[in-house]
Amino acid sequence: MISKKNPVRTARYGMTIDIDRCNGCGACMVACAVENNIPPAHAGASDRKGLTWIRVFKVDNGAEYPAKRSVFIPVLCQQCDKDTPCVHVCPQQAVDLDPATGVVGQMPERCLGCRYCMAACPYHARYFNWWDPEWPAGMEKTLNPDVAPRMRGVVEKCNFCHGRWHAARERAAAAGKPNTEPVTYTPACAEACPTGAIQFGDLKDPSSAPAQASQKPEAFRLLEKLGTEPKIYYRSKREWVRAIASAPKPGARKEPSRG
Amino acid sequence: MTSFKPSGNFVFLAGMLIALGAGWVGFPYAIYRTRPQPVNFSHKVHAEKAGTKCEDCHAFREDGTYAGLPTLDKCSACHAAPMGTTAAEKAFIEQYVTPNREPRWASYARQPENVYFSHVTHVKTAGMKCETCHGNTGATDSLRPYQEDRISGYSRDIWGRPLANAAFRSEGGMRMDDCVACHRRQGLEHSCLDCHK
Amino acid sequence: MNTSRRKILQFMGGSAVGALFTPVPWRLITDAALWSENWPGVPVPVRGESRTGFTNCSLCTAGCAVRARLIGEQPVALAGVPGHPVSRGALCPFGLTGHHLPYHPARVKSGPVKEAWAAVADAIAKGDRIAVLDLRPGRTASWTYRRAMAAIRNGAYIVPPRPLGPATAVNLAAAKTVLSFGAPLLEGWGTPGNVIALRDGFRLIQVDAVESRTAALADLWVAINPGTETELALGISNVLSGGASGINPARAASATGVSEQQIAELARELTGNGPAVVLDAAGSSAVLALNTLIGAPGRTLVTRRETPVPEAWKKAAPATELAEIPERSVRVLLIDESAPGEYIPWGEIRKKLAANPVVIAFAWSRAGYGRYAQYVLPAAVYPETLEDIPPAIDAVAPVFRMTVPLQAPPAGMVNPGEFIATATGLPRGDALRERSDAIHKSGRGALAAMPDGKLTPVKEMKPEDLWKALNAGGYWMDTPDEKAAPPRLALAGPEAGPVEAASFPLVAILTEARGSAAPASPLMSKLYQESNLRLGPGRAALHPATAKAYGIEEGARATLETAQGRRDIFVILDSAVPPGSVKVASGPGVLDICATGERARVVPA
Amino acid sequence: MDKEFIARGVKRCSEPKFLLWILPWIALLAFGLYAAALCLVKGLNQTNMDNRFAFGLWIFLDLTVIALGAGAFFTGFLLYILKLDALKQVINSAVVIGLVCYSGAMCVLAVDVGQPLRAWFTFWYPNVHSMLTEVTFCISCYLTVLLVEYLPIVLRNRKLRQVPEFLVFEFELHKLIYVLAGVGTFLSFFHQGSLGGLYGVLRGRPFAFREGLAVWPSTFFLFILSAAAVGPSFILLTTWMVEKIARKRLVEARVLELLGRISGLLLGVYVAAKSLDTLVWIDRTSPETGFPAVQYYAWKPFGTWILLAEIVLFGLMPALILLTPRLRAHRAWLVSAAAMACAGVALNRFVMTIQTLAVPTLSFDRYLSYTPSWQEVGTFLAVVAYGVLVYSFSFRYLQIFPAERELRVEAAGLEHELHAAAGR
Repeated sequence: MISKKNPVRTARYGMTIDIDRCNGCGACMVACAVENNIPPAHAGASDRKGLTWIRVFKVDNGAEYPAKRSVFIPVLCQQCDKDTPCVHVCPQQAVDLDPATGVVGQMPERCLGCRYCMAACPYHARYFNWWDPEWPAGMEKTLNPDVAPRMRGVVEKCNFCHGRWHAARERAAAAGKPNTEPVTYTPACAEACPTGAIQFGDLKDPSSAPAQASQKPEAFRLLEKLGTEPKIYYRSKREWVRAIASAPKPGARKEPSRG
Repeated sequence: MTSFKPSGNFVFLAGMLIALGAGWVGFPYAIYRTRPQPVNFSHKVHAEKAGTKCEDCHAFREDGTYAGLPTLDKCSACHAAPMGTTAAEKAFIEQYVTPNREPRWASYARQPENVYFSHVTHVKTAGMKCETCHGNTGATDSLRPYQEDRISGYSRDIWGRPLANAAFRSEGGMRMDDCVACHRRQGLEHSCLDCHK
Repeated sequence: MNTSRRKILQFMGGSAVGALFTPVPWRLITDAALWSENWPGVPVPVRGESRTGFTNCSLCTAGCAVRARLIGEQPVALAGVPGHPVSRGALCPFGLTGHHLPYHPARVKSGPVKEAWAAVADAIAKGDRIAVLDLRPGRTASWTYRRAMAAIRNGAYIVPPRPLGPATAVNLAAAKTVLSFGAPLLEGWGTPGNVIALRDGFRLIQVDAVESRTAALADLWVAINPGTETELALGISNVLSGGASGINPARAASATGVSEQQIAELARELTGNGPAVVLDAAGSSAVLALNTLIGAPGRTLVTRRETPVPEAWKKAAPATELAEIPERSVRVLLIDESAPGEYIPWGEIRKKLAANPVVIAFAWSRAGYGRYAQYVLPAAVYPETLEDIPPAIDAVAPVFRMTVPLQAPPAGMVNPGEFIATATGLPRGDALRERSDAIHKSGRGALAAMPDGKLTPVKEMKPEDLWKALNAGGYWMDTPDEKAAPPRLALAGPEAGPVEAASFPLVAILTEARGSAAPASPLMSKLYQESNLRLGPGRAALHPATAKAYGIEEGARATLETAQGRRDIFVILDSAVPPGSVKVASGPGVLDICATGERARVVPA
Repeated sequence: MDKEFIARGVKRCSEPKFLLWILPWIALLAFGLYAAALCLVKGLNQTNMDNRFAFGLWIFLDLTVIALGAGAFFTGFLLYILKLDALKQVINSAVVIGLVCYSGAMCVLAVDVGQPLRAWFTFWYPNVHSMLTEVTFCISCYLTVLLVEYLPIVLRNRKLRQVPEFLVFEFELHKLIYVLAGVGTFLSFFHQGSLGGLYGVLRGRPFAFREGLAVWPSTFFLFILSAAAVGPSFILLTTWMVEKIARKRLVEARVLELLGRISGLLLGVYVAAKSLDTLVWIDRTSPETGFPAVQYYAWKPFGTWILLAEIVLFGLMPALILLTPRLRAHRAWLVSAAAMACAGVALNRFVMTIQTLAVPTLSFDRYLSYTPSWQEVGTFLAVVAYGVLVYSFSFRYLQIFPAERELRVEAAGLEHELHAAAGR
């Protein structure tokens, strides 16, 4: 909770992702992995055992050619703001919702790897370290010192590049700015997106790009009806794409195709 | 011949006492590995004679990050040639300055990899004194030996409450408990990720 | 005293109870937990001062501007430069992970330099036919090779086929319609930042057998039967030329699976709405010939002036395309694959080699021609290298930018340019600096300087300022040449001969028709394995039905066979791959044996 | 050889025979322990679980085993609190079964977590809002209660009785039994409930999510009911099996029937409650989260049949059988009904754990399938073997069935009279 005694500027960091602009290049996934010291996929890793804090899915409208259309949907932790499913299930307070930033934080060092939070997350945005992290000889030199590598047996997830948030706050402090000033920074995925599809900012600040984009009629959120107030907004002008936000329809889609 | 026949309770008690003794007297020492500092450095002398302040050697970088322990060139600036005639001084010059070899200081305050700590926010924004966390290190005349836990490898200053009757106690506080306590008092306890990365 | 079993039990019981009231058990479980927080095997990142460096990415000809974060001397993160006038802050996944390449497991660390040197010296003395194969023409190093080959008695300078002609650029800005035959227009073609910026200006029609990422985002996706691009092109050209050329649309329709109306419609679109251009991934002449029919040369296909070159360099060997080299003529072949370039199937190169040839590859990884060369000499790799980057296909004006080292190369690396220059006795000199001065002398164009990409006319700069700026990641660009003669398309590329369908029932579709030999960062496995966005190296995708017919299951090992040869692959199932075809991730091994449209078969291992 | 360990007046098979019986189980245990060790040393990559199927065989096993083990607390409750003295004949057996089930579950959980070394954090930094915290606390507390309940049974062993202190200790303990039973009941009610809550609270998984009564989702109470209902059935089942294997009568028929009746009664209540809950869920809870309930059952193979099987076939049917005195009197009917009841609860736990994860939540998800790796199965088998062994030893050396002796004497007496009759 934010105390009266020592007020800090509270933000609600969020994103809008313009699906109509995403060309599925995967730059966000790779930039995220570089920033957050995520190792190359283990030889035994399938697409269900890997660590992809942000993962781009190719989704089609289920129709046959020529009606078939596909879009790319980057899915990361949706940073649910209300009744956050993963927060209250964790038995030992390894997950919390930061009142100052609205970021759902995961503490690998506190986590015992029970994976209850993964069962709780409807977005499958939480990932388990099935192996100890491994880099080819020498490549560990390229690790980012602002993020601690995780050990085997714990859960991890996107935290809006909290290392960058720390750095930004430190720069502000060095410049003599007080706690009450906003901390502005850009997570790796938003920075890397070549088409500018991913926009990051403070949803509480009406002038911020995501705050404005989230008000647009074409904006939607995944599984909004669950009532968890996710802070990732998606945008598309196409009706069938917006329908993706709702619950699955059996038989609507064949086995998904690869890009 | 008569032989001493201890009663069951006596044997039980004996075992209990031995265990207690070992646990309270022996263990607190056994659990720590001690490493001497490479150089017999006196903060006191530097503070008084040379009149240096903490931040003269333990400086911030332009971007606000904290440089931590000074590197050899910082020392060599003054100690190119021996200043004074103490044995420590002589040894320092011979072993490090002349061959230009970095001393392998053992940092009492080095936090584990998963901890994020920003000096600038604490010193500049919050206006805290070095002593608040680092105790009187700045006034000591010699560096106390560095001790680390044999199992976790954590410096004694950053983890674990001082076990009873262990000679050593560090003033100030660089343990998680100390951080949490202060952040609570200040009402700045928001999230694990405030201090962890 | 005599000790009975009971006494021992009592003693142990006592000490157990006692121990519970000491710190021991509690401290031990705490420490065990702490130990698990950073146990062996989890690397600890090096801490240190963080600084920013700039360079240009040399992993492809786009040469995107790069802002690097370095800890000490080690780059730990790469990003684009938002203010940049051309690359506009874009950086592809390969570029983002470029700093991993120096640590790639496949890296070549040492090689038989002396032996190679001796072999070359001997050949020069004997006057044998020596050739340099430059997979990345248009660099300053390329000029060095040409001068070197001119300096010796019997040298030749070989470049890969250039179907659009030596200095042709695609002027996307002028194009209103782009008809792309499988060209990965939105997947890293040309300069991604530039293409994205111009995307809204043209209508994109993508002809693709599979719904590629470009097809998914195109305004119109025309799905055709795999390997029938040529037929479609001929059909269109027949409509355009009013029956004068090509094949009649009905035949084209039956072959390609694209309806006659649609073929006519495509033809109309190419001429109907303003300037258009036709691109082809495979560079087949039948397809590119459409450009002449729609009058693209001079409007959407323009000639790019050469970046200024010192007078002294003009005595240089001509650039010869591999096809024009007589067979079995080359005695010593030097292949420069230090910087990733195009990959030519080894079979085509081998044809040109004389009896007991000497092949020397300058390579940073063993993945490329190193597999065939006698001598593999270790070369530095981006971001260790210092050299300029050839202009991209969509750069209409001359450009000059260098990739500058972000970190020092390991000891024992060979610089191919220096090696060849010294071997052939060229005067010593800093070619890049000379080029920079030549640019300054021309007084043309402006320089976009890092970090913000602010433009300064060259006229207002001193030579050393220009040189300094270029070494700081600066980007020099000229203005387009208005009066340049329209390019002449070199449309004499060999068409693949028909292979009987009986023994090779499948049609191969390569993910990149002309892939480069350079392996990517191991981190790309995130895209390859853990998402379905790209096909991983050595993988091939089959339609579930096709796979069933051959009794192949998801994840099975198999061999891909064509008339050229065979290669082990790893099969995955994908309903998006048309039945009767196999989608193969391109890479040296695959490119050696097949191209898109080639007949192939998959045999379970 | 081990004669002096075996209780007076009861007959046990010869040592070699006993050895022959336990050897295969020991082998199985060894294999299972190896599998578990692999998971601990190399990590959970040894299993076939993944990010999407974060829970697998083990969690399903734990939930089932703990439900079946509920007999321990519930029998204790009936015997000591509600004074159904007839159940004295099975209470010891119930305690052993409970102990086996709970300790087994705990061991599996220790393997199931990625960082066992940190498992104790739950006690040190508990998140009081988490159902899992509730489960962990209650189960570990109740396990200690079970141990204390088990101790007197051990101490009453013929050989150990010779130590006077033990006898005193056992006597003292026995005075506590009512307290223990009370505490045990309380704890069990709680963790059985929180095990249900575990899934009921998953707002993000509309298939499992249930609305709350007070602070707990409805599944909380359903789990308590189902566990209480199936506990006696499981004791009935095991007792019957032991009688078959040991080829003796151990308890009077009326006790088994009593167990059956209790089981049937509670099962009936449970089925009613469950049906009501399901209706509310189909009609309101699920649709409100945007998930029409029908779609869950459109994903093959888990069609509506699974719902029917759970409620009608394995719920209503056994309940009716057990509630019909005539059928109950038939051993075959009684036992098979009990078996069905157990199967029903197992199925319910399966649906809650496995199907919940298999059903997609995002519209571009796939319906997932998962097959446990041999390491997972091995660990599971280890628990089974461990259970059988503990029970076998307890049965051989401890007085699991107090009535056994009387029944034997009775039988012997009968025989004697027959002989006498023949003599005349």
